[in-house]
Amino acid sequence: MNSSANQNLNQINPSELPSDLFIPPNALEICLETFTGPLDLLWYLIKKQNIDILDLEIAKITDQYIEYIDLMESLNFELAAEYLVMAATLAEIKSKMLLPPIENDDETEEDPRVALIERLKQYKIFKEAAGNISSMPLVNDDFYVASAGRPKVQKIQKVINFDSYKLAQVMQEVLERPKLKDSHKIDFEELSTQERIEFIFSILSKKNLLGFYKTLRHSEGKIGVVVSFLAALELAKNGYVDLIQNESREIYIKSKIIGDQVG
Amino acid sequence: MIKLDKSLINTIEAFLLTAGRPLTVSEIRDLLNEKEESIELGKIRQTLGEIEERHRNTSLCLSEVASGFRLQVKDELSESLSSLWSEKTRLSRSLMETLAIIAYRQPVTRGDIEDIRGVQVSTKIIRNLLDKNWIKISGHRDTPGRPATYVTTKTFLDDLNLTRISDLPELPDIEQEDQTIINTDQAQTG
Amino acid sequence: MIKLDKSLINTIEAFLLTAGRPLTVSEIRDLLNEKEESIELGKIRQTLGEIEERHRNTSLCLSEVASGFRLQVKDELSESLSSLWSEKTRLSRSLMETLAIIAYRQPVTRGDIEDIRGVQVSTKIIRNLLDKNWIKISGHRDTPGRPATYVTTKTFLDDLNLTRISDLPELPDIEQEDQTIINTDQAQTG
Repeated sequence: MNSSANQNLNQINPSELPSDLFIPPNALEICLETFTGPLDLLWYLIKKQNIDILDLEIAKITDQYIEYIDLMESLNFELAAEYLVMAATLAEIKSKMLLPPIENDDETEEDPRVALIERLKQYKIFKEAAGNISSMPLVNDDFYVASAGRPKVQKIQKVINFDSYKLAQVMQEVLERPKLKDSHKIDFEELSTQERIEFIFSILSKKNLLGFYKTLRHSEGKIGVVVSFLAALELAKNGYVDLIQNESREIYIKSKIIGDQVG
Repeated sequence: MIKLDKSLINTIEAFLLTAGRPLTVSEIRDLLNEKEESIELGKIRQTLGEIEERHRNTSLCLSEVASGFRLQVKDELSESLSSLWSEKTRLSRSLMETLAIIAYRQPVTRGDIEDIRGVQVSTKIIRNLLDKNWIKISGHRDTPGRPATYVTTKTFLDDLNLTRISDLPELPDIEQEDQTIINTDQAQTG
Repeated sequence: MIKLDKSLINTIEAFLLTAGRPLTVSEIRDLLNEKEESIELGKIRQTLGEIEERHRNTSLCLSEVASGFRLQVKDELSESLSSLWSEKTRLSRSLMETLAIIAYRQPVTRGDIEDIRGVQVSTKIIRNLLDKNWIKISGHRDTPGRPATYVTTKTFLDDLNLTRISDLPELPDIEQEDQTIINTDQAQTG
C-alpha cells in the first residue's frame, strides 16, 4: 500500500462513508465485483455525476475515485494494480490542470485530459458492444436446437485411408530400408557427408519434400543412417531445409531454397 | 423441376437431426454421395426448402447459421422449454467485454484487449472462451514474445443464431453523440 | 375425448427433441405444470399418440424405451445415415508398416516384425490392430518365451476388398536383389 493511501485511510472511517460517495455502503461489495476494471469504475463515477466525459471535472472525479479505492483497500479488497495506476494517472492530470498554461509559441498545449478521455471513449464503445452481445438470443437460453435419437440399428461405415496397393508400397519401403540391427563392415570413410548432402540436394531439386528413409541405401546399414542424418542436420543448420517430424514419427526433409525458387 | 422423393427429404431431415452440428449444403451432398450417385447442390437446397415447408405446423423450424443448416425449436416455444433448461448461462461482464473486443477487432492479442479494457485479461476468461469454442488462436503476431492472436469461431456465431460476423450489431458510435461537444470544447483530438 | 390443441402437441414434441434423453410421461407433466395448471397423465399419453401419428411420414418415430419416450430416426433410414457415423480410420505410418509385415509374412511374431522394421513394435499398435479385428493370434512359436504369432483376419480381407490373402499385390523381388548385394558385399548376415 502506498503512503498516500495510508494517509487518506486515516481520514476516512470506513463505517462513516463520505457523503459524496455515490455508492450505497451495503452495495459496495457487490459493486466492486461488478466493476470490470478501473475504466469501468471511472465510467460509473462519471455517469453518476451525469456529466459528459468531455467536460470531465477531473478534480472531482479524481477525489471520488481515490476515496473509493482507499475505501476498498481499507476493507481488504484485493485491488488489481491497474486501479492504483489509474489513481496515479488521475492525480497527475489533476495537478497538471492546476498549473497555469505554459506559453508555447508553436502550438497550444494539449489538454492533459485528452488521452484519458480517448481511452474512456474507446472503452465505452466495447462496454456497450458487450452489453449488446449479452442481450442477443443465446443457444439453450433463448432458443433450442433439435436433435433426435439414432435408430436402434446402426450400420457403422468403415472408411479406410489405404488399400492393398498402399500396403504393398509400404511393405516394399520397409524391406528397402537398411536393417539397423545388422552390422555391416563398411568403413566410415567410404560414406562422405558431403556426398550425401549433394545426393539429398539432387532429390530436392526435383521434389520439395523428401522422406528421411528415402535417403538411405539398404547396403549402408547403420552408418548410412548416421551419415544421412548428419547431412540432414548440416543442411538444416545452414538454413537450406526444414526437418519436420509429424505424428507418424517419420522425419521429412523440406527444401527451403528450391521451394522459393519454384514458388 | 425435379420431383423430390420423400426418402431424400427424410434422409436429409434425419441428417440434420442426428449430426449434432449444423451441416452445410455441400456436407449434405458428400454424406449422400458416399451412398449414391451424385446429387446436385441445387437439389439439396430444394429439399431443404421442402423440409422447411413440412415443419410449418410442427415445433421445428429450419435455421441457417454460420456452420450450416440445422433444425431448431420455433422461437414461440422457447418460453415453454425454459423449464427443461432452468439454469441460464451466466457470463460475467469481464468475459463479455473481452469477447466483444475479440469479435469486433479480430485478430487481437491479449495485449490489445488489455489496452482497451485498462485491466489485465485473466487466463480464466481466455480459457473459458476457448472452452466454449467461441474463440480460437489464429496465429501469432510478429512482435516481441510472438503473442497469440485470437479470433471468434463459427460456433460463436452458431450459438448466437447468426450466419456471419457482420450480423453482429454495429459498434456503438459514441463519437457521433460527442461530436458537437468536441467541436466546442477544442478542435483537436489526442 | 378432450380436444388436443396444437400448442400442447408442439410443446411436448419440442421437449422430446431438446431434452437429449428419453422423458417419462410424468416428467413431461412436471415440465408442463411448471408453466400451467395441472395437465393429466392421460392427456399427455394421448398427445404422444398424436405425435406418433404426425411423424408417420417423416424421418422420425416415437419410441418407448426403459427410461421413457423419445423421438428417434426410423430404423429404415439407418443405412442412408451410415455415412454420418462412419469411422474414419487414419492409420499411422508405423501401424501401416506393422500391418503390411503381418499381411505379407504371416504368421509372424512381434520379434519378426521388429527385425524387419528395425524398431520396436509398441503394444499399442498390436492392440490397435487386434481391436480393429484385422489381425489375430494364430498360435505360439516354439522358441524361448513362446511368443504369439499373428495372422490377418477375414475382416482385414473384407475391408480391403480382397477375397484371399494371395490377392495382395506382389512385391518386386527385392529380397532376391538383397541377397546378391549381401553376397557380393560380404557373405555374412547379422
